[in-house]
Amino acid sequence: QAKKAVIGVSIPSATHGFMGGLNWHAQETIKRLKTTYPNLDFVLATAGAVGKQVNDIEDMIATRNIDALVVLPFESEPLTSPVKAVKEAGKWVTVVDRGLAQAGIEDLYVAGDNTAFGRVAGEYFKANLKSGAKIVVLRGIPTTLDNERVDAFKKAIDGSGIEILDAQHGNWNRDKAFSVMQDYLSKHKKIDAVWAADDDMAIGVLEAISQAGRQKEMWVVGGAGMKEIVKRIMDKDPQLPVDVTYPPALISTALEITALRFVSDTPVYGRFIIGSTLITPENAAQFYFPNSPF
Amino acid sequence: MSDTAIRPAAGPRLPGLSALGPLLALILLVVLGAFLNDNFLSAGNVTNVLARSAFIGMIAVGMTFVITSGGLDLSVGSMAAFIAGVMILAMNALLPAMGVGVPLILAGMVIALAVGLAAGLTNGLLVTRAGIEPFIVTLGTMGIFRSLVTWLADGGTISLDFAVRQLYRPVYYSGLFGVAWPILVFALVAIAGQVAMRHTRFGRYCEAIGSNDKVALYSAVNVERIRLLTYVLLGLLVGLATIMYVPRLGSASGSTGTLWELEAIAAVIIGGTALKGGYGRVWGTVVGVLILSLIDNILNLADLVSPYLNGAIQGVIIVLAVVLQRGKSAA
Amino acid sequence: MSDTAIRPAAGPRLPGLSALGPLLALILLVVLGAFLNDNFLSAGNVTNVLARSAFIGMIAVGMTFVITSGGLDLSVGSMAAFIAGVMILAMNALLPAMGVGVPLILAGMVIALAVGLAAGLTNGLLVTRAGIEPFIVTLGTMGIFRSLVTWLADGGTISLDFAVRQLYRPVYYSGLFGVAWPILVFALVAIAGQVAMRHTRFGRYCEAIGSNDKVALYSAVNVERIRLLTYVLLGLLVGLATIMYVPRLGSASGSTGTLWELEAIAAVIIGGTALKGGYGRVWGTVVGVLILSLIDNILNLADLVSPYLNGAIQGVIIVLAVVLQRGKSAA
Amino acid sequence: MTAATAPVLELVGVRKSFGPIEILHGVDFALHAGEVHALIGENGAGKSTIMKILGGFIAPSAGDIRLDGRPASYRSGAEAEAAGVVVIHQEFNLAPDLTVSENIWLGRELGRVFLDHRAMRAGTQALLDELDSAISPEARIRDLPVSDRQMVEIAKALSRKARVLIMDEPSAVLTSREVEVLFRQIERLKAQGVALLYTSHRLEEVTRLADRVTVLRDGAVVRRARRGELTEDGMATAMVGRDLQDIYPARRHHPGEVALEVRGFHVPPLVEDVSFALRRGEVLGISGLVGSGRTELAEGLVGLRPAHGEIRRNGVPVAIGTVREAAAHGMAYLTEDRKERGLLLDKNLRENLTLSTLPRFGTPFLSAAREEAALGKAIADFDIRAPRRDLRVGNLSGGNQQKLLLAKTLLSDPEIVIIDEPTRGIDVGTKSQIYAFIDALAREGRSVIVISSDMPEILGLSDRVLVMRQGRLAGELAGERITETAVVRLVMGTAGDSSGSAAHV
Ligand SMILES: Nc1ncnc2c1ncn2[C@@H]1O[C@H](COP(=O)(O)OP(=O)(O)OP(=O)(O)O)[C@@H](O)[C@H]1O
Ligand SMILES: Nc1ncnc2c1ncn2[C@@H]1O[C@H](COP(=O)(O)OP(=O)(O)OP(=O)(O)O)[C@@H](O)[C@H]1O
Ligand SMILES: [Mg+2]
Ligand SMILES: [Mg+2]
Repeated sequence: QAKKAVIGVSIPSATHGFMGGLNWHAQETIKRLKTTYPNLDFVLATAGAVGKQVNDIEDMIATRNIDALVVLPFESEPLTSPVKAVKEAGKWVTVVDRGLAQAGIEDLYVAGDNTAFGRVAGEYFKANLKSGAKIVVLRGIPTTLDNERVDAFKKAIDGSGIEILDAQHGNWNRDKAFSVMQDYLSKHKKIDAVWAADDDMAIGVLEAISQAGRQKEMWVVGGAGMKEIVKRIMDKDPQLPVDVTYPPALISTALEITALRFVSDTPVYGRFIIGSTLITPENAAQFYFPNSPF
Repeated sequence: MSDTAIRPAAGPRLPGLSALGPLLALILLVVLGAFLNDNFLSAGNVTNVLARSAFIGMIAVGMTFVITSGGLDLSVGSMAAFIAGVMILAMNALLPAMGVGVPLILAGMVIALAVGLAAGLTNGLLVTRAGIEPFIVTLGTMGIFRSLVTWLADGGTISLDFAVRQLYRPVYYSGLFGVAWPILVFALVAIAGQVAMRHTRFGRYCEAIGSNDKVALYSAVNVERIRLLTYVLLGLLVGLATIMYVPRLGSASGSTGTLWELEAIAAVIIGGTALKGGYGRVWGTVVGVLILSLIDNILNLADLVSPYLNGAIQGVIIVLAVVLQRGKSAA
Repeated sequence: MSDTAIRPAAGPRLPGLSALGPLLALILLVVLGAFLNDNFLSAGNVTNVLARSAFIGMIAVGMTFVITSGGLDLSVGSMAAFIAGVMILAMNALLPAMGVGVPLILAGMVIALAVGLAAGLTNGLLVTRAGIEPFIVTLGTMGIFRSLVTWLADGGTISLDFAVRQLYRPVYYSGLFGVAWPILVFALVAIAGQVAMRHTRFGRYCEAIGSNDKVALYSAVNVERIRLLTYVLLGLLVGLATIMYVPRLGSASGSTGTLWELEAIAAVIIGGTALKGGYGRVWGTVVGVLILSLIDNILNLADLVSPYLNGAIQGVIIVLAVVLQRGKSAA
Repeated sequence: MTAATAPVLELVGVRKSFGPIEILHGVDFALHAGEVHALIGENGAGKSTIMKILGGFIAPSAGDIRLDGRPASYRSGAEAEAAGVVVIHQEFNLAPDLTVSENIWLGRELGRVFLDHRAMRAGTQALLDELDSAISPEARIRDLPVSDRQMVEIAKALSRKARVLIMDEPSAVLTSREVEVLFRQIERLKAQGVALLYTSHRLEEVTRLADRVTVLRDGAVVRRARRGELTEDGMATAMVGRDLQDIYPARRHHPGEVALEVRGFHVPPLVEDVSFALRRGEVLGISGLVGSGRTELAEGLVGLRPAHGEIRRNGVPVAIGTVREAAAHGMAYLTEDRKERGLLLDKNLRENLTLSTLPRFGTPFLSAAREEAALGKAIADFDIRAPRRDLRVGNLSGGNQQKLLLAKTLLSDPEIVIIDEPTRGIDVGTKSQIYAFIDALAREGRSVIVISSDMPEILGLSDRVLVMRQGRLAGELAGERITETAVVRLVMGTAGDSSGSAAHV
């Protein structure tokens, strides 16, 4: 029997909805690939902080003899050198979602598109609100990717006359989003729409709105494609007209393509950008995965 | 910890003048809030702030007893998440058998309290029987509870069945005589806590144990049992807080209740309870909780230079609130 | 906090037999690791584990003095992030003037130490002069430092210029006689700390103050100054840790160093230092840090049922390590 | 010691107030080189306060401190010590987590950069040897019995090169043997020209030591005398302001049946194979040297230390594992260590008084009124003098703390009371009240065990005396056989025959 190829997978731990979904997809895919390809082995490590993720990668190299690394960097900058070291050690490197700070390190890049994520949402706002409309924004945890999304969103509504009343951090967390939205509602007499930028936050926002009884006044756009939200779009909920995808399943794509490198003769190099698309009542069914935890 | 002890002439910390310190800070914050935003004192906003404070508030009341008797509990946030997870899963599981109805809700509540009790008992037994530092015990259980809920949720979110949720919602959103339930329950817990601390044996013993556990032991106080009880009480209150929390968003995940422990402990200390034990002030804790909630609320209502600086302003206000308290006591 | 005090006969916590408790736990973990994976004891893995323990390790050594003298510092993690941020920004700013070279690196190091000193001084002065509980002071500065770095980074990441990073990298990755620099520096800090605790007035005074600050004051110990010094020392050590940390990751952001404070405090307590002060054991802290790192490492060696349960296993091991310690002492 | 020598340290018109209450009302007072000056007075008269002012620990509200005729410049205890004014405090001033040696050298450690452990240990050993003490320099203060802690305090003070040594009731917790050692040291220092200030409620010590006596009453000097001018009775009268009769009650006879029987009782590691019986209406004294295991025996009996052996209450075997079980069997113990084990120093009088009997004050809610009533009664019965009722107990004078502790222990109305050092630090006036109280307890048919290092107390109070030596019963004396010589012989282990007297009941 030939030596098994070992693929190390390093991802952030499931601290909010999107990452939870990503964790779930990673584990499901690993399970599936293991049964499909008996000569593949996987080492999965999840990290709650940057330092821990670097440690995990070091451990995979030092003790688990991995042949390839699939990594979703907790943060781009700090992971660049450690991942580069992996590459220099002759391993295959797949980077998922958040690009490294230096180009050309990875063999394969599979990512969502944060700029598109913000832009698609922004374009929807621009198209569906009149000039002078007032909106509020909930931001995520202060990070580069949050900045990218928000900048793209602002750029997309530029010149539309839409006014952003407020943009506080909701940390991609339901509870925090709930209280921030409560306070927005106390503060602003008139809000036409909310960009919650994440479906977890959207849930908290919707609760706050319904508590204030202002459901009629505004609609909400979240993001990522959580099943509950997609379902409501499918059901034509007037409060949730659309959603913007940022599929946690992109980790599965990355894992599958990486696996090809070890089970076939045709390794696949390159960049796979999984664009963010608008989920509308019309196309919602194709984004609905009732079995996923996300 | 630092304490005035180093100035022998200044006399010891006594609940005299300084008692009003945190209250003063609270009043200043209210004035500031009213000044910054007209809606600050609106019924809606006041209800929001109070209802939000209720979870941490109930937990902090329990924490006051734990800290007063010389203990500490870092696990409460994770414990809340864990209880919420188990409660929701259990309700979903019981749904086919019991159907949507009040009994199901009541069953969920009983389960929440039972799990809270068990969790508190675990912490308490490890502290008293195994004799391990509370810091270590609850650091350990913090990780354990958090992991368990993430695992139960498969990394995602555990959601209460929609129909059940609709029935359960009013427990958070409606109330009695226009006062929301969480506020009412919190008020009851706070009053009961204050009475227990000042007017019952339990409170007296907590203070005695925190002040000097050897003296308590020589005075025929069942030190181990009282200590254990403080953790159990806290567990039950976390359960109660969860009962009020679940109807709000109807879900639990690995990120539910993160950092609640820090907030609860901070509220207790801001309220004037001594971290090293021996002196507890439940109403101070309530004031501490309100101060912390108000800071958040005011930061959201005001327009700051940069939201990145929220944390800094929060930090400054916390320190100032306590300086105010010290200032009064030095006078 | 709980302590054996409640069982007078059991005798007080003494650094006698029980001293070996954490060491025993560490040895068990090493055996477990070697058993789980052949590469566990390889030079590479050992270097990795030791080098990554170095940051928390240095901070924990400083924390040992703070806790021994009856204080606490919750701000160290944020402080590290803040120092790293300022250091990187300063180095980037100096780059055009100084060019890529050793002087620039040295300037960065000096800046890191200076900022660490200033941060420690801030904490220390608030604790000693303003007389505010260390818990509150450092909870406040924790928020402040973290906000400031987020604000400096504009919500994103502050990155060191790539060319400078290349030059600076060896400070983490290479070493002397095959021993990586962080390990060397950590070892020096640990030895110096142990010596300072046991064989200098400073250490003696820390223990005396933590044990009874009034007695220390009566014995002509400058209580305020020693307390202040512990915070300053800790600040400097956080600076030093940052100097070793920046070449590893080359950047700083709002999430750098999150929860380091908890890890550092846990290491100190696992190592046998009393949380309420009065008795400190630097080598125990080192063992505590290694235990915590090893747990992570071992979890990576083995394939668990579910990665969601990592935290639970971590929690169990932490509690067990301390039970072992107590078990020995009870014997 | 002629009157001509100028005072070394002097108080002139010193007043001291805590809050609105004035404690000292214009005290003038002087210490001379080579003299022992005794300061005596009732509990709460202000002796400790004067000593703390002299030692720089608290500042007077008015008046002057003069050192060598000039205003003393020190503003803290540490500065006073640097000026040669050293205080042995009534409350211990030792860091419990540090060792004996570490405490003795605290603040003046030897060694340059690194501590010279060896020199400090040797220095400590030498000091302890000089004091005839077997304490290990490496022992932690926390682990030492109070008497040993007092010896450490004395050693610490002696190690400071003092010009003025102020001793606040140093002998209160010492046994006669150690008191002798202390007196030798005092004589030595006096010969070296040190000015000494001494307080004690044992007036025979004052008569023996003092070259001058100052009597304080309610914060004012009421009498100054030279050696020989005042008898013990005279001192007592001056202090209390009235004549004192014989302070010991008349002996009771006819003890009742056996209330407590102890057989083959062991309290590891020290106490071995102790057997005795205690009757109703009896006062049983236990004498012995420091470390002879009296406290351990008592703590073992009430479940504070793991112990084994047979205990019978009224003939019925009982198991006692905790203080609460002991209390359930009507047994109460008053600890010798009032600061660490007896009282909550941070709490007020009321909370301390009722702590061990709280269930009597209302369920579920405590009745503050009833507690206050109990406190009122305790204050009256035990003559507790506190400037304010809500005072923190740590701010009570030492003697008044002891009275409160007694009140607290007796509040549980026990049938068997074990009192470890009942009158430690209590003034003569109150002592007789406490003796009368113990007598009354016995007359009511209760049983009292008195563990005391005060020989006259043992002799004057006990119906029977047990003597312990090295953890074992060395003998028993009853009735006529209770004499000072007999007790001392047993204590020292020099009794040639212990036959008849050692027979167990
Ligand atoms: N910090 C304080 N605050 C208020 N009252 C105080 C304080 N310190 C001492 N007192 C009071 O001052 C009085 C004198 O106390 P002091 O300790 O000097 O008495 P003493 O003569 O030493 O008595 P004893 O013989 O019992 O030791 C007491 O009534 C005591 O309660
Ligand atoms: N052989 C020994 N082994 C262990 N501990 C001992 C021994 N001898 C003395 N000790 C210590 O001395 C103390 C015993 O003294 P204890 O307090 O019981 O004596 P005591 O007769 O009551 O003296 P005191 O006059 O101080 O009250 C114990 O606390 C114990 O720690
Ligand atoms: Mg006194
Ligand atoms: Mg004794």
